[in-house]
Amino acid sequence: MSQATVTHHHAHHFASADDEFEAAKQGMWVFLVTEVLMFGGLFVAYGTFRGMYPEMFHEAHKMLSVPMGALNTVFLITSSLTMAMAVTSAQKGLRSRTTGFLAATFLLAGCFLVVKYFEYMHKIHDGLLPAGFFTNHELTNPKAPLFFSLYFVMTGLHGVHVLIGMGLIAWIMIKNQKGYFSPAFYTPVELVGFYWHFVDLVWIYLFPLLYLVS
Amino acid sequence: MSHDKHHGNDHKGGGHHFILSYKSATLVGLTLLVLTAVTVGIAGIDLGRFNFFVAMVVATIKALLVALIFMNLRNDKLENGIIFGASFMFLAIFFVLTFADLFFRGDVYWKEKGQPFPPIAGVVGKPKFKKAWNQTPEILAHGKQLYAVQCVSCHGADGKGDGPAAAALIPHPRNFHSNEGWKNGRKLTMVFKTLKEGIPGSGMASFATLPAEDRWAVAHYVLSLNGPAEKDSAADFAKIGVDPNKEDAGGSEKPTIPVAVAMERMAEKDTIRVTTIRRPYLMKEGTAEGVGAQIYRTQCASCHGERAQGGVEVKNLGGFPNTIVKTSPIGNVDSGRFQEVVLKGLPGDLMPGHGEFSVSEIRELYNHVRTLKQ
Amino acid sequence: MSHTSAPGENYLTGPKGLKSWLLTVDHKRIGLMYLYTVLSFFLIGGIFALLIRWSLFSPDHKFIDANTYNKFFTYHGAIMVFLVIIPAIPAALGNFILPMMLGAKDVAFPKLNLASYYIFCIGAAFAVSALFFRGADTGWTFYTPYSIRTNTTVILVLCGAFIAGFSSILTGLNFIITTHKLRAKGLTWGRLPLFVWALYATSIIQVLATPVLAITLLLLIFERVFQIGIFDPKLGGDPVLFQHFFWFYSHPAVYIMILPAMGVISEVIPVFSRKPIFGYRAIAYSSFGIALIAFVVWGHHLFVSGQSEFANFLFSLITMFVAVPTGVKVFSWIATMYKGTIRFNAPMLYAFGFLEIFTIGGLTGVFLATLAVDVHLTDTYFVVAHFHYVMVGGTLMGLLAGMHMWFPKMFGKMYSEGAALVGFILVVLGFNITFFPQFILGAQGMPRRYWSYLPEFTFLNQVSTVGSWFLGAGFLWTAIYMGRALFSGAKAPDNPWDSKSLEWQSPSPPPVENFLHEPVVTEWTYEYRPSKA
Amino acid sequence: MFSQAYAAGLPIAASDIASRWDSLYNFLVWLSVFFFILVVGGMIYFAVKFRQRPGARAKYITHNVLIEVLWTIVPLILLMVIFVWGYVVYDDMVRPPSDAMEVRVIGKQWLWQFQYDDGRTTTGEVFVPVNKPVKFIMTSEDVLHSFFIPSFRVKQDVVPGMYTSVWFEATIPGKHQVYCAEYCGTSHSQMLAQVVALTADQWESWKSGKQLLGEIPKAGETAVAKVAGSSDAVTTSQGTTLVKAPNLIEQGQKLAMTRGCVACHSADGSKLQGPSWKGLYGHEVILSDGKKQKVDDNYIRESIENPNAKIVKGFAPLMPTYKGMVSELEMNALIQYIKSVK
Repeated sequence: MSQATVTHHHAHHFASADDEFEAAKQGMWVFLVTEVLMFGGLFVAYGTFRGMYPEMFHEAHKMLSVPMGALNTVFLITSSLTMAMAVTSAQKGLRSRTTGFLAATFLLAGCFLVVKYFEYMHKIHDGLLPAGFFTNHELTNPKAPLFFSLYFVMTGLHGVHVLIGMGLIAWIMIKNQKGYFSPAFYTPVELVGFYWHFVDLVWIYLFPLLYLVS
Repeated sequence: MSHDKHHGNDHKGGGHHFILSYKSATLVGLTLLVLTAVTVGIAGIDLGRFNFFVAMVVATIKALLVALIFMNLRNDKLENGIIFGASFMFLAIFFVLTFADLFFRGDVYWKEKGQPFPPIAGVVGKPKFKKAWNQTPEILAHGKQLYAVQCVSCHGADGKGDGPAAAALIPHPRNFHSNEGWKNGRKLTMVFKTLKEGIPGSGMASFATLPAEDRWAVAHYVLSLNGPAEKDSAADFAKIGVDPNKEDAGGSEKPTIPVAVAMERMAEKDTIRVTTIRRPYLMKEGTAEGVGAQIYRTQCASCHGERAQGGVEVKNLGGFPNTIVKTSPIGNVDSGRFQEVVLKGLPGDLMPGHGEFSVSEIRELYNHVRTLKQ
Repeated sequence: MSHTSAPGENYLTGPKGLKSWLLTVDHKRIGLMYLYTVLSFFLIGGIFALLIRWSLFSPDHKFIDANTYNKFFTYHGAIMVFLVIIPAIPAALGNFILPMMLGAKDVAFPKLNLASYYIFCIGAAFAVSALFFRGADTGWTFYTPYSIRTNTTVILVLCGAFIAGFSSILTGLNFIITTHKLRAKGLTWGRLPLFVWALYATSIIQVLATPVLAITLLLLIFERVFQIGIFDPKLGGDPVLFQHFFWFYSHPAVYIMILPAMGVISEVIPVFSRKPIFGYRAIAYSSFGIALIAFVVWGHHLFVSGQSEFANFLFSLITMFVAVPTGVKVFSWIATMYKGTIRFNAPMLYAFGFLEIFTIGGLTGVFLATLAVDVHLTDTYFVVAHFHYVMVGGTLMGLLAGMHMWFPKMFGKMYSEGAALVGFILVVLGFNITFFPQFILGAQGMPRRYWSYLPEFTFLNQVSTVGSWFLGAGFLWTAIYMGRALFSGAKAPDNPWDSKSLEWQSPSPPPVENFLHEPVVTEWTYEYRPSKA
Repeated sequence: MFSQAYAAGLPIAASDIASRWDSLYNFLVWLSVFFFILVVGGMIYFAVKFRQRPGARAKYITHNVLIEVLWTIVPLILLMVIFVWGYVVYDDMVRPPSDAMEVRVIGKQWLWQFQYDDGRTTTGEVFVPVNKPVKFIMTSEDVLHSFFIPSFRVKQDVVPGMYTSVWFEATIPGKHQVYCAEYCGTSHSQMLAQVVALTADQWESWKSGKQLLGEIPKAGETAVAKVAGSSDAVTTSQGTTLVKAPNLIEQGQKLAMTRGCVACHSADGSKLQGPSWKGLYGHEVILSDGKKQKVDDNYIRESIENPNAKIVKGFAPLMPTYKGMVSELEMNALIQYIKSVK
C-alpha cells in the first residue's frame, strides 16, 4: 500500500476512498458557506451603522491601534502560508515536516491571540466597551459605543474561530505524529487547512473595515 | 504560479490531487504580505471616498488569492466553486435588500456617506494635564479659552450671568462673581460635578461631552472669577469618584458615561427597582403619626389635598412649566391597584411613580388614605 | 463497522440494547429517534395550543393570567417552529427515506448525522429548560427591544434555538453531500424522486439561512448579556434591523417547513393515482424557484414596521412571484390525478387534506403579499390563520401523509385503514373549524397575541376553541391506532402501495444497509405504465 | 353587490381609503373562492370520477407544455394586477395630504398618549374632526407597539427612537376602536384606545374647551344622549378633566427659553452661535461637508440628542447634548415650536 504506518479504510457506504475524500471536501465547502453567512450577518450590521454614522466610524476607529492590527494580519497571513505548506507536506507524506509546519501555524495563531489580548485589555482599560458598558470620555460621539459593540462582536467571534482552529491544528498535529496520515489519506489535514484559510480570509476583511476606516 | 500535478496513489482509483509547491505557496504568502502593506499605506493617503473602495478591492484580491491558491479552489471541482460562490451571492442579497430599507426611509436615517466629522478642540488625544484639579496658569488659560466658547452665551463674557441668553432663562444663569446660592458649596469638585451632570430642569446642560481635563479647566476658571474657593475635602473628591492621588486628568474618576446613557440607566432602574427600600418614614417613638400619615403628609398632600379629596390646582408637575391641572381625588381602589399606582405612577396622568417605597410602607399609606376618605 | 445483516434480520432487530440505539449511526434509527423526539415535542406544543385556545374561550374569566398566557403562546410557537415543524419532515422522515430513495447505504456523514441529533436534543433541552425558570414571553419572533427588556429567561430559549439551528445546518449539509455523492448507479438527476428534489432544495435553504439565525440569536444574547446595543434603540441601535436579521432566516425557514411536505405530496399522489407525476420538471424546478425566491421576500413581514416605502414596494412585488411556482405545483398535482385510477388509502386522504388546507393557506398568502391589504391584516388573527393553514396544513398534513405512506416500510406493520379514515376526518374537520374563523376574526381586526379580546369577538373564538378539541382528538386518535399498529399490526408486504421508488424495492423493514443487493436504476421513478394498473 | 354581501365580515369602513381597501379585499376574496373551487373542486371531481374501479386503466401522461405555460402565465398576470392595485391603494394610505391636522402619539406600556397642538394631552382617547385629514406622528417610550385602527384599515408600528406616522380622514363620526397590534408584553391586549371622530359642532366644543362633549357612541351606532352644557373644562368620555394649557407651540417656546436653546438659536433670523430657526423647518440646509439635509422632525430630534452629527455649514460644533434631558412630550413641543418659526 503506502508508506503510512496506519492504513485508512474508507467508510463502507462510499464506493472508494477517493469518493469519500471528495465528499468530505465538499462537506467542508458547504460548511464554509454557513460560516460566510454567519459572519455575513455581522458585516450587514457593520454596513448599516457605518452607512448611518460614517463620521462616528471615522472618529471611533482612531482608538484602534493600526500597528497591532497590521501585526496580527501578518501573523495570520503567515500562518495561512505555513498551513498551506503543512498540507503540501502531508500530501507528500513528509511527516515531521508536516508537524513542523503545523506547529508554526499553531504558534502564529497563538501570537495572534496574545496581541489580541493586549488590544482587548487596552480597550477595556480605556472604557472602550460595548454600548452598555462604554465609559470612555474621549469619544464624544454618542453613537461611538456602537462601533465598539461591533468591534468586540466581530473580532470576538473571529477570535473564537482562531481558538477552535488552534484546537483542530493541535489535534491533527498529534494524529500526524501518530502516523495517521499518508499521501493516500490526509483529508483531515486538508480540511483543517480550509478552515484555517477561511479564518484568515475573514480577518483580511476585518482588518481594513475596523482599523482603517477613512 | 506553478502547481505540481500529483497523481494519487494508484490503489485509490486514479483520483487527481493537486499539490501546491512550497515555492508557489511562499510566493503567494509574500504577495499577501505586500498587499497588507499596501492597504495600510493607502489608508494614510486621503483619496476621499475611494479609500474604502481601494481597501475593499485589495482585501478581495487577497481573499481570492487565499481561496484560489491556498484553498486550491482553482483546481477544485466546479461545483465546489459554485457552492462557495453562492454564499457570497446570498450575502449580497442580504446586504442589498436590507439597505433598500435602511437607506431609503424617507429622511429618517438616510445620510450620504463620507461626511467628515468636525474636530472638537482638545477632544482627541491624550490628556495634557496631569492632576488637573491642581490649579496651574496653563490650565487656567485653557479654562478661559473653553469658557469663551462654551459658556459665554449664558453666563456672559465676564461671568456675571448676563449672557445674551440669560434674560430668558429661569432660573437665571449663575453669576460667578457672587458667593450666593452655591448649593453644593463653592468648591472645585462641585463645579466639576455640575459640569458633568448639568442641572436637570434648568438651562444648565451637561457638558460631559467635554473631556474631564477640560471640565477641570473650566471649573478652575469659573472659580477664579471671585476670590478663593472653598477647600475640597477628601470626601468631596470621593463624591465625584476622583482619586486625587492618581496621575491622569480624571484621577480614578470612572470615565464619564455619556449623559444620555446615564440618564437612561437611571430611568430604567427606577422602573425596575421597586423593592429598593429607603427608610425615612420609620415610626418615630412617641409620636402619634404613623408611617402612612407621614408619607401622605410629605409626599401626597401637596397634590391630593389634606383629605385625599383632589381638586388642587397644580402647576409645573413633571410636564410643562405652565400647565395647570386639577388633581383628581384618590380613587377607591383595592390595595393591589393602589400599590401599582403608587409604584409606577399613572403615566400620562401626571401621577409620578414612587418606586422608592417599600411594600409595607405602601400598605401603611393605603390604610391611612382609607381613614382619610372616611 | 460494516455490519452486514444476516438473512431475515433488519435494522430494528439488528444490534440490540439501548446503547445500540443511542450510539447508532444508522440513518434509519436516527430518523426514528428524530421522529419520536419530534412527536414528543409536538405533544407538548399541542398541549400549549389547547391551553391557549381554552383560555381564549371567553374574553374574561381566564384560568391563566396575561403573563402566563404570553409565556404559553411563546412556548407553543417556539416549540412548534424550532423543535417540531422544521425538523419534522427533513430530519425525521428525510433521514429515513432520503438515503433509501437514493439507493445509498447511509448518509454521507453518518457520525455527523448522529451528532446533529444530539445537538438538536441539547438545543431542545435548553429551550424547554426555560419552562422551569422564569419562562419566556417574547413570542417565537423575539422582537427587540421587548426581548431585551423582558425579565423572563428568554436567553435559554435563544440558546436553545441557536443550538438547534446547528443541527439543522448539519442535517442540510449531510443531505446535500449525500444527494451529490451517493446516488445509486443509473439514478440521474432527471430520475430522482421529487421528495429528494424537495429535500435537496430544503437543505440548500437550511445551509444558507440558518447561519444568519445563529448570528441573530447570538447578537440578541449579547444584547442581553453585554448590552451591545445593535438592536437596542436606547443604546443607539435599530430595532427594525433585528427584524431584517430575523426574517432573513425565518422567511426561508417557512420554506424549510413546507418544501419537504410538498415533496411528500409529490410522492403520494402519483403512487395512489397509478400515474406518472404531471410536469416532473416543472415541479422539480419550482422547488428551486421557491427556495431562491424564499431569500428575497423576507421584507413582507415588515410592511408596517417602519420599513421604507421603497423596500415595501420591492418586497411586495417579489413576494407575488412566490405564488407562481407554488401554483404550478398545486395544478400539477391535480393534473396528475386526471385519468388515473385513484385509491383512497390513508396517505392519499392526507394528500387531499393537504390540497384543501394548503390551497386556502396559499391563497390567503396573496392577501398578505398585497401591500395595502397587508396593512390592515398583518399582526391580526388573519395572519395567525394564514400561517397555520400553511404550516399545519402544509407540514403536518405532509408529515401525516408521509407517516402513513412509509409506516409499513419503517416498521413492517400495517395500520387499520378504517381507523385512519376516522383520524383523517377528525383532523381535517377540526383544523378547519379551528382556524377558518380566525380569518374572519382577523379581518374584523382582532390582533394576534391577545390574552383578552373585545366581547364582539367571543362567538368566533368559541367556535375556534371547539374546533381545537376536534383537532386534539384527531391527533390523539392517530397516536392510538398508530401505536396499536406498531405492536399488533398485520405484517406489511415489502411494497404495499406498489410504488416504483427505490425504498420500496427493499424488504420491510429494511436491512441494516438498506438493500440486499446494490440497486441499479434503469428508469424514471414515476414510470407508472398503464399496463401495470 | 358582492362587497355589500361580504362586508359583514369586516369592520365599518369609516374612511375613503377603507372603502377602496374593501373593494380590493373583496376582489381578492372572490378570486380566492374561484381558485379554491377550481383546485379543490377539481380534486374532488377527479377523485370521484377516476376512482379505482375494476377494469379502469390509468392514462400515461407526463406533461403538457401548453397547459403548464398557461397556469404559469395567467396567475402571474393576475398577481401583477393585484400588486399594482395594492400598491396604488397603499401609496395613498401612507401619503398624507399636506394640510393634515397633526396629533402626536406616544405609545408606552400599555397606553396611548395623545398630544395636540393646543397643548392638551389625553390618554386613551384621541379627538379628531370628521372629514378632515388627520396625521398621527408617533413614537414609543419603551418597546415596539403598533397603532391599529380597523375602521380606517390603517396600521403602523410605533418604534422607540424614531418617528413613524399614520393618517386617515374619518367619514363617520363616533368612536373608532384602536388596538396595539405589535406584541408589547403583559397588557398588550389591554393597550386599547378610541379615536373619537367629532362632528363639526362637537369639534368646535372640543377646540374651545368650554363644553362637555357628552356621551359619544361607537361609530355607526346612534347616540344614547347628547348632553351639552357649559363648563370650564372639556370632559373626555373617560372622565379625565383637562384644563386649558398653553398650546404646544407656546410650550415649545417656553422650553426653548428655559433650556437655553435661544442663547444660540434665534427665532428672527439673526445669526447667533447656532442656525436661526426662522424658516428652517421643511427647508434644506447645507451641512459642513457640503451635503444637503432636509430639516424634518427626525433631523431636529437628532440635532437635539446628538448635536454634532450634522453641523450646518458655517457653525461650530458647540452644542451640548440634551439627550435624556428632554422628555418625549417636551421633544414634541420643541419640534412643534421650531416648526412654527416661519
